[in-house]
Amino acid sequence: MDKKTAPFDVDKIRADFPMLSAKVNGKPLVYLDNAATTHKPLAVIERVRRFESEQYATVRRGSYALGERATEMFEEARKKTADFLNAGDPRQIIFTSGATQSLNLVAHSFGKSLKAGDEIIISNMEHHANTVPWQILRDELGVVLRVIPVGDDGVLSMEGYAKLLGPKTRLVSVTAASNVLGTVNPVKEIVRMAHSAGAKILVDGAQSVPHVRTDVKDWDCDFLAFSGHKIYAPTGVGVLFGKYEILDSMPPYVTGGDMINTVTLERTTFAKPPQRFEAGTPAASQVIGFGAAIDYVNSVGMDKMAAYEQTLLDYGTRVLGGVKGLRIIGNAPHKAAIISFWLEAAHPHDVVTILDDLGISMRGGHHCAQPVMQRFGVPATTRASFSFYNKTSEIDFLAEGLQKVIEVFG
Amino acid sequence: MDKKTAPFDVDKIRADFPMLSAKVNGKPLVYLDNAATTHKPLAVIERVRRFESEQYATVRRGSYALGERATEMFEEARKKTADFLNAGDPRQIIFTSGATQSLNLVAHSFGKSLKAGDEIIISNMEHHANTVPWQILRDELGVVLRVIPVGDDGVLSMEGYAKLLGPKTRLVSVTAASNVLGTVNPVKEIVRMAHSAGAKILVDGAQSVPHVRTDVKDWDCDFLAFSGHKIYAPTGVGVLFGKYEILDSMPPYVTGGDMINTVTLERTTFAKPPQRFEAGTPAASQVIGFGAAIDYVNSVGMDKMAAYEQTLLDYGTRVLGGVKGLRIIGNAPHKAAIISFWLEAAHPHDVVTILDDLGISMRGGHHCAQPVMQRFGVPATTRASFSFYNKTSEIDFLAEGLQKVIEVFG
Amino acid sequence: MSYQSDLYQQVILDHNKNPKNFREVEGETHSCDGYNPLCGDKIKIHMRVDDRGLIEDVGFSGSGCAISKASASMMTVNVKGKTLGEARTLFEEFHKMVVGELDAKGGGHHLGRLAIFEGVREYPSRIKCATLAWHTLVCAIDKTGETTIE
Amino acid sequence: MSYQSDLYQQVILDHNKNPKNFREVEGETHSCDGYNPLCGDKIKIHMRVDDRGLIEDVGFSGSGCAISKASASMMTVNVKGKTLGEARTLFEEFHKMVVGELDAKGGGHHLGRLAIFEGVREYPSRIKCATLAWHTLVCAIDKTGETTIE
Ligand SMILES: Cc1ncc(COP(=O)(O)O)c(C=O)c1O
Ligand SMILES: Cc1ncc(COP(=O)(O)O)c(C=O)c1O
Repeated sequence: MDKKTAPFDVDKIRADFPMLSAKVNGKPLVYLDNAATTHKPLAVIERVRRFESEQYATVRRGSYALGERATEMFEEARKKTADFLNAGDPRQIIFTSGATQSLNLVAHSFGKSLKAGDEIIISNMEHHANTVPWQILRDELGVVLRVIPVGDDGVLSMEGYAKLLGPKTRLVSVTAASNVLGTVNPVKEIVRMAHSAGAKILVDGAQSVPHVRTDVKDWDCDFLAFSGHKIYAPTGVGVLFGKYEILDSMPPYVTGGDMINTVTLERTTFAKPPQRFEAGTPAASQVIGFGAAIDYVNSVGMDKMAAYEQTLLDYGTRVLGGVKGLRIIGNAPHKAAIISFWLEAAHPHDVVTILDDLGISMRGGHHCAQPVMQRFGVPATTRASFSFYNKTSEIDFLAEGLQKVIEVFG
Repeated sequence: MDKKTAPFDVDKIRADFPMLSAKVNGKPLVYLDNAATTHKPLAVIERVRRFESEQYATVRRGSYALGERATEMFEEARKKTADFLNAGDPRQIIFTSGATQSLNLVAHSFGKSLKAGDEIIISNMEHHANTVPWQILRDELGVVLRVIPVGDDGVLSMEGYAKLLGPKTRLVSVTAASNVLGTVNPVKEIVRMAHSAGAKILVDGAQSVPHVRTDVKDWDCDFLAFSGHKIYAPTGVGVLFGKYEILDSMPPYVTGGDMINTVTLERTTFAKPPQRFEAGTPAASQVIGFGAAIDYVNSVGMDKMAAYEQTLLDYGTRVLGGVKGLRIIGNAPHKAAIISFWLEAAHPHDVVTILDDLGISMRGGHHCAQPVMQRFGVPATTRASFSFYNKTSEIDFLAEGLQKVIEVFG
Repeated sequence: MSYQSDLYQQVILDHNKNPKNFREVEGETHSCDGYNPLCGDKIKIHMRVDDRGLIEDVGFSGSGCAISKASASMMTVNVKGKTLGEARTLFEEFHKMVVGELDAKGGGHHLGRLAIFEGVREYPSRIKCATLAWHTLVCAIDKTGETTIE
Repeated sequence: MSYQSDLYQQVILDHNKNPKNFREVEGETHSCDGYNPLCGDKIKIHMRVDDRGLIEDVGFSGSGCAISKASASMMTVNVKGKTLGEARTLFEEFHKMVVGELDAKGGGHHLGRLAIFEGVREYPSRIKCATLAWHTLVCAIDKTGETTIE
């Protein structure tokens, strides 16, 4: 059988992840909180260990061989990231500490070009990381923040979006996939419309990049933000992609070493992107581990992963849909493998505690997306979010667990 | 022999650091760039590996056991850090991505309380990370930036400082130890004088915290910034200590998840410190690794380390002082184990290339401190910076290497 | 199973299903909104306190998990008729118990049936659920208007 | 030893010690300041170009390491008397050589003695030293005033 048609061997995949053989409360771990963070394959853990044990040096500063090789590995990760996103020029890849930092970089730096009355559009399904930075700009600069409504099924209103766009729109910042509803948004169309209105567009890819193939050239977005730790890489590293000309027109955000050309006490000139936005000693180990995570994902095959995750989503939707009093929140036709729900019998916080006793790690809460909660009139949801290392049998086990919850609170 | 009087067993120490048996250009590594970054003991590398292989979960969000235990480990590192600095209340410890980010946090957040005409004092021996952020404030807000002069011996002018302090001084931000000159500044006195003038004080501890015992209560400083990677911890983690009342009066810097109380589309309320300043998924693995680094340093004993490093400094100063045409830049009576020099025969960049061929990793350049270069009228320096894992024989080898340099360029 | 015996004891499940004093109070003199940002729980405490500092009536509104609801319910039952000072003492004892600094089986406290929450200490993230109503009560006593558990 | 044979060849050491055209030029028509932020090298190129685009005189000032100084020295020797177009071609060939895209031993190029810098390709961080003067030359040709190697 060739690679394309081979069935997805999830047990083989699972063997790559040491954490998946961990026990919780004495029971085998059933990890269904992948939208929060993902586990690391051995290849990533080992890559970092090897860098720190055999190759460690600071990058971009040392002109000795050790430092030069570390710099090459670091820049190689940048190149891999550019290829992974089909971004072309690697200078368009900025390493940050995470999606939150990437989004804040745009808010603080691109934000400097905004003035009172300028308009920014976000949506009602954004994570706090793509909401609060813009509220700050609103409060500090007097820019107007407009919010694209979301339908009862969790679908972004494209008509609503079209109405909000106007000559004053300077930036549209929307998520490619909602971390609560699972909704996958039509990014290409959103970008096209933003550009027609003369606005720039930032895409929050935190939930999409790890799960569906990203092609920033095809999307034509101006910025894309995401985190390493949600795509099987270490914590402490994230990415901001930005079109070079736009990055080059932006002032620095964090300042310090490595992002300058010359510093006198009177005057400082800044380096070109991406250096301009990478002040200080970078998270070299984590960036190199991130490169290893991309290699790993590529070796499995993004499209195969995505297809398999869709089968988990379908299966999960069917199985959980059969649980009494369970209402799935987010029923868009096009979804990432995330199922949020409200169970009549118990509060999400109680649901996850009881599931936890069974070994199931799952999140109940507002998922850093309180405006979504408000939109759907719930204080919190319980969320199952899948990765390509999950199995349908885990979903069955979850359904059994929910029956237990209903028994206890029934 | 008891612990206090036992001689320092550097070979035993070296065995803890896998990198110290690496080869460079086929020769054993002689690593003398510790002011740039330090290597990691196995205990730190292993701690991160174990967290990622057996205990991994996101912190502060998951209410399942795995997440709770990860959160405990994370907060345990905060507690260790507070104890290490004698900071008292652990809520005064903010984890950042590095010293640069810590300094920027103060500049951006505390900076919001400043207005045109307010004065900030830095010194002429600051790293760019403690220069550029204040220049940005100067250019954006019209605050006045004053610079404490440095004497020919590399000593901070306390008279100069006294003259600059005045009723308009709002913040003093100086380094505890210079990364070029090695100079250790009289922080306690600097703090006292700043407070007498009614100013707040930020100490850049990047070069001091890893090498001399820090007691923020004794210093009474308002803020302290430093990086993990210079104190045997992973890259991607740093610390800002701040007095609680001051932190509590400051607006957020990076915004997003985990730093809010409530978010509606209209209004957001922020969490208390330290959460207010730790937006987004934190660098959990690195923070936990950082905690392990503190444990390691404590197990060796900070005072023993510091004493041994002083013997390396003395030895190095004597041996390098004997090299023909070598001028040490920075001759303060009180120094960290850093020796910067100018060699008549060759440019620093050529010096380090030739040393590198011998296996010696050392840095030549401006060390992200161009104003220091300008002050001492050199375009760059060559710098040897020591850690407690270095040996006097390595210093001898360096001196031989410098003889080779002189031969080649002689 | 451990969660039933330790955390979700029958009394707690009952109070969750049929909370006592789940209502506003007439002639309210003190109130406070309490939030638990981790899980989104919100509880508001309503009180009528007389001149001598006696809690004449107390109720709560809002939404929360079983633990926070049951805790709020049992709290209202326990502080009604007490003085503000007594209520505060009870808060302190309750808090000590759930963080493991007080053994409810020992004497010298006034927890009574509230001891049923002792099992919460095994569930660190749920401690905040159990104490939300209590923190909010103290906030209402102090009349600070709003509180957040962190 | 490797550094002597590959990088610090005698010709380079000689040019470092006694650089050619290490001076400003009279009647300067073109100039540019070049920086290498990594090591703090600064080199300024001075040129007098006639009406037909011929480089009549060229010199350099500033400070730098042996590689950047020798490279600047040999560059001035090699571009003097050439047209701006020829100088630019030489820059491109030189650049290709040091990044490993052109084999100086093969034909079809005009590098001549400049081939001595081929060894630089083994020292990635020194490539910028070798090309600083050249980048600054192109900057002077383009009259952009200031350039930085990154
Ligand atoms: C859609 C979305 N955006 C942004 C973020 C923020 O990512 P991080 O916390 O890694 O910075 C997250 C995850 O927490 C997310 O789900
Ligand atoms: C004195 C001083 N301050 C600040 C920094 C910045 O630290 P980092 O690059 O780890 O952010 C450094 C080191 O680079 C330093 O030596």
